[in-house]
Amino acid sequence: MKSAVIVFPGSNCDRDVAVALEKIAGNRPHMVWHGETDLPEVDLVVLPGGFSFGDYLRSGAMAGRSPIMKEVITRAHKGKPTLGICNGFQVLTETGLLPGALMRNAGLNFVCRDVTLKVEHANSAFTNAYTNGDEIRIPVAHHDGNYFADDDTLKALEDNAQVAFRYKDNPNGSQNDIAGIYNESRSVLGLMPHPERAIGAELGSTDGIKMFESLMASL
Amino acid sequence: MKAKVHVTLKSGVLDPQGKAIQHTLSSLGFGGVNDVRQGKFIELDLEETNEDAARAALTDMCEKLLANTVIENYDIELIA
Amino acid sequence: MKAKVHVTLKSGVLDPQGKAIQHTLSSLGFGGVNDVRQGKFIELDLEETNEDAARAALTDMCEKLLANTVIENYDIELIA
Amino acid sequence: MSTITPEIVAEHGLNEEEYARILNALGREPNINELGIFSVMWSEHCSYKSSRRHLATLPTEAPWVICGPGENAGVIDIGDGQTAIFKMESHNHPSYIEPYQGAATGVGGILRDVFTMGARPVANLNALRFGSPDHPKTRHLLSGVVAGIGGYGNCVGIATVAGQTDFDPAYDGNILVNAMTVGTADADKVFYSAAAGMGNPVVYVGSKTGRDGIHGATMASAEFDDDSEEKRPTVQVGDPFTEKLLIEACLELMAGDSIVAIQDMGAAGLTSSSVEMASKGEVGIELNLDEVPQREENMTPYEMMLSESQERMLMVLEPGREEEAHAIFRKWDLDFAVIGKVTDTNHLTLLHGGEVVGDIPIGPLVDDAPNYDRPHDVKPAAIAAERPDVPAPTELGATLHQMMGSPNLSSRRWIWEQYDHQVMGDTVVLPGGDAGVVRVHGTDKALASVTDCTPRYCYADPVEGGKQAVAETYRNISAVGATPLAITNCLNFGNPEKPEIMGQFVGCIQGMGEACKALDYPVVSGNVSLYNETNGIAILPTPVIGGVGLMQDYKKLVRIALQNDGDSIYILGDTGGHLYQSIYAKVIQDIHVGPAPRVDLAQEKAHSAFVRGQIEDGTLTACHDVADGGTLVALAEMAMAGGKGITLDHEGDHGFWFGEDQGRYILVTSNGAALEAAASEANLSLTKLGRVGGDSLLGQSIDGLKQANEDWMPGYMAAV
Ligand SMILES: Nc1ncnc2c1ncn2[C@@H]1O[C@H](COP(=O)(O)OP(=O)(O)O)[C@@H](O)[C@H]1O
Ligand SMILES: [Mg+2]
Repeated sequence: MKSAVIVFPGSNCDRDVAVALEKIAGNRPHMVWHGETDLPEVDLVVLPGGFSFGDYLRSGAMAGRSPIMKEVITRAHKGKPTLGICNGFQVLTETGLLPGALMRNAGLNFVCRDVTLKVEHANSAFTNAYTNGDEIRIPVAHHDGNYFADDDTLKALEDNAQVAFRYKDNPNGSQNDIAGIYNESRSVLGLMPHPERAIGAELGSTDGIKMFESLMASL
Repeated sequence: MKAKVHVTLKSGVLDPQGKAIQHTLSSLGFGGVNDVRQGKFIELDLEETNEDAARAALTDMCEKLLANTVIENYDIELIA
Repeated sequence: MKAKVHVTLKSGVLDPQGKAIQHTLSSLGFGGVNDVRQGKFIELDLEETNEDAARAALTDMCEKLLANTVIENYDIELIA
Repeated sequence: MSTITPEIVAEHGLNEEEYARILNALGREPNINELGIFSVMWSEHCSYKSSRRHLATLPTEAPWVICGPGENAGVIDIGDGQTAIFKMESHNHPSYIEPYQGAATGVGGILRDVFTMGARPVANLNALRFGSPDHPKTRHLLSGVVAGIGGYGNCVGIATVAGQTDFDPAYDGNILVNAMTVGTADADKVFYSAAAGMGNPVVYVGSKTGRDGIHGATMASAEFDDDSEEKRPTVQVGDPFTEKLLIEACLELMAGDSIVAIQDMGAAGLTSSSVEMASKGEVGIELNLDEVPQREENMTPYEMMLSESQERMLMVLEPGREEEAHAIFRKWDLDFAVIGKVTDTNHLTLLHGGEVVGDIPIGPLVDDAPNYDRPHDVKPAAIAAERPDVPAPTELGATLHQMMGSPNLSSRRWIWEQYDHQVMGDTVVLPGGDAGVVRVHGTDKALASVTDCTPRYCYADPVEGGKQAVAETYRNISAVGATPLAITNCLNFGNPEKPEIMGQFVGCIQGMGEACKALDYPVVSGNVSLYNETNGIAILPTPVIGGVGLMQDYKKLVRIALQNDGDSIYILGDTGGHLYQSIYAKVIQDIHVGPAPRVDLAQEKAHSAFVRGQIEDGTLTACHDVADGGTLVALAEMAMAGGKGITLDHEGDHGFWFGEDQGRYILVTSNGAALEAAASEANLSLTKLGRVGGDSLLGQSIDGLKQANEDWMPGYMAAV
């Protein structure tokens, strides 16, 4: 599996996800600077966590307008698997690749903790190593993870089985306890929790490994 | 030319910050606050001197960056 | 009674957000933006109907919560 | 140019004698720019005029110390051609004025001290002190400070892995916000601040200069800027996004060989950075202030030299390498300007608008700085001649429950969940353990770091308290299995012009020095914050120690959580039942007098070696040092962390369970016989306390203890 990690100014989990991809999927991803306009030929594009552009204005807003995003969007529309983690999820909603928006946490504070997620729909390249209904422990670390969408959008997400993960104990006020969603064709996944931080017992959990294994097996 | 842009949440979009402010106000003893909504206020200083051109540029800026039109409205005010 | 409160950074106080917005606007091709400052815009819906009383309460709210008067100014506008 | 009146001199915080020294150093009257420069360089903060001679007594050397105090941060060897670089710094006053920005810029400042030396920051820590929870300002200060530390550190992407938070009425008017950063660098890529090479370019990078935090600026701008607008706020606003870019840009430049010297602009910005670089290199520096990137219009030389705008660095480059460096900073969208050059004049020369606006010989500016031997009265304060016995509680378990839910023993989860403690993917011991542990990226090695101080001991007995602060960090690092290597510190005290306060300072330093020496645990960097007083009320003496240790193999580390039912629980070290100055005495019995517990340094060393040996051998399944609250509190913490109960089979009085005798560890093992044999061979005192099992401790359910412990702070913060 060949992958690319997009690096925005202020990304800070770019290295973490690259380490996870290399450790589990076996090869080192291309690190692509936001100012580029060309993407290498890859099987997977990852938008990493962090604080692109400081998350000033709105989380993910400025990153969503970076030069490289034009190509990321084009490829995603062609069905190229695209994964957004945390800030990456925010970027995906800002670009419209995923519906809805991520608002300030209901408690207003930044929250970094392990949360239990329910795997809602495991039928995608990102998740097929999990089983529907699995409960997994993955850390979150965000200030703006409160998922919002209007009623029609929410209904569509639920009806089309686009909710990938739900919080068991909602840390941020997200509607329908949503922690991660797919696009309609399941080629794009955005989630607030950090699977790349759950890839070793020494880090507290190994439950993120299956996401990278799913990708490796599928792509 | 100076411009003031207000970016506010669409009605129906939940506003965690507004809600928190309202809650804190009430615990500070400010009763009778029915609702609070928090938005952004962006002041820009533009070189453009033509009002129509400025408004067009600002609309474009709002659509492309300043507002997330999925959840936000914007309002542009020009000051000569 | 409705109120609009603008909270803005005092002049001279660094505005990292404004700076970043300005920068992104320019990379999006919006030239001629000399300066951008970002502030907050808070809309409140009050039960109070007396203008003076409302203004007094709002001033108090600004001093106590809505603005950080060490670095921010505030401005209160009442709408009948 | 205006003449310098006595009022202007006084407004710059200089006394007559100090001003006379300035006249002497210059051989003439200074202009306002020069006066401003002298005043900041000779301030307590920059010159260490009250503390210098005492700091000089601290041990600073060991075979693994690469760079001790004197540079931006201390550097130690961690093997394999790698180093750890760290320092701690205070941002007390700014955080009291504006808690969010004060704390945020404190984090930003200490990060720069570390990455300016070539290190990638890998861990942030802090030590916080607030007034009484009942004080009307405490909630606001706590929430702002925590949000500010998180807001900056999270955005920059450095894990905040450990810290300390205490409440005491002594901090009602002076909170303490001490921030520490640990970084790693290759040993051949450590950068220093000594300028060199006549004619080499002096380069400014980072953010633009504004009128942020200019002390005495009101006066100066009245002189120079008649149409000054509203009174300028002196609060600096942090821009963590720019800091993140600055880290990446500096590290990218540092990968090459174009840097001769580099120095962050911290307190007194351009002034102290340029003076320090010149002084260390024994050269002169000429700055053309017209070239300084400016955020505001019509800035005066005075303002530029004294501005404390954040996220800026000064460097000396090899000749001809400007364009290459500029390209890197351009990529990261940061300002870059050649603002001067290295000269052979040994003067700091300032040009503005084609005129010389300042010309100061560096030697006198640095060497003639005041260096006071302030009167000091070192004596234990609180050993009242008549002191009551500390009575026993009516019920041990219920008292434990009450203590676990008290402000100073309650869980700090509400705080550390606001810090990203995992970013960079190497944090292997999270906040809540004895020390924060991060792997040295890509290796099996790990760095353990911690901040500690027990101010009530320092107040009761400065010398013992100073020792204890050092020893407690040593213990916390040992308890995870790491070898303690060196410390940084942040010495927070009241007004040094009072002999009793100066006595606290001198006493604490003496104790620290003794401990560092006995433990082979030198001081490699630090910071002093004096005058923490309001209305004549001083804070408790608070010499915060930041310790750093190394593990060769992180996979061997142990944590505090109980692991297996049936494991045996021991205490290492003797318990004399020292209750004076204990949490029990203070919180439960309201007794505040009496001596601090004594620290036996030889025993500290032996115990640490033993504990590390047992961890290395894999004998222990959990380990925790005994600190605030004593043995029973340590046991409860281990039980809560593991979600397991404890059956005690040792009889002891309240002195045994709540006494705060030093040098002790709780050791848990599945192989009691092996542990007992090892202790007896090492001739150390080991006492079996009980075993892991069940879901309670002394009749208190672990869930109930946990609830009391976890609920206090969120409940407190939710109230108004
Ligand atoms: N209490 C202390 N113990 C050891 N070293 C100290 C102490 N206080 C200050 N230093 C050292 O003195 C030097 C100057 O400190 P400081 O002014 O805080 O540096 P900077 O301007 O780089 O932040 C540093 O090398 C620092 O490590
Ligand atoms: Mg420094």
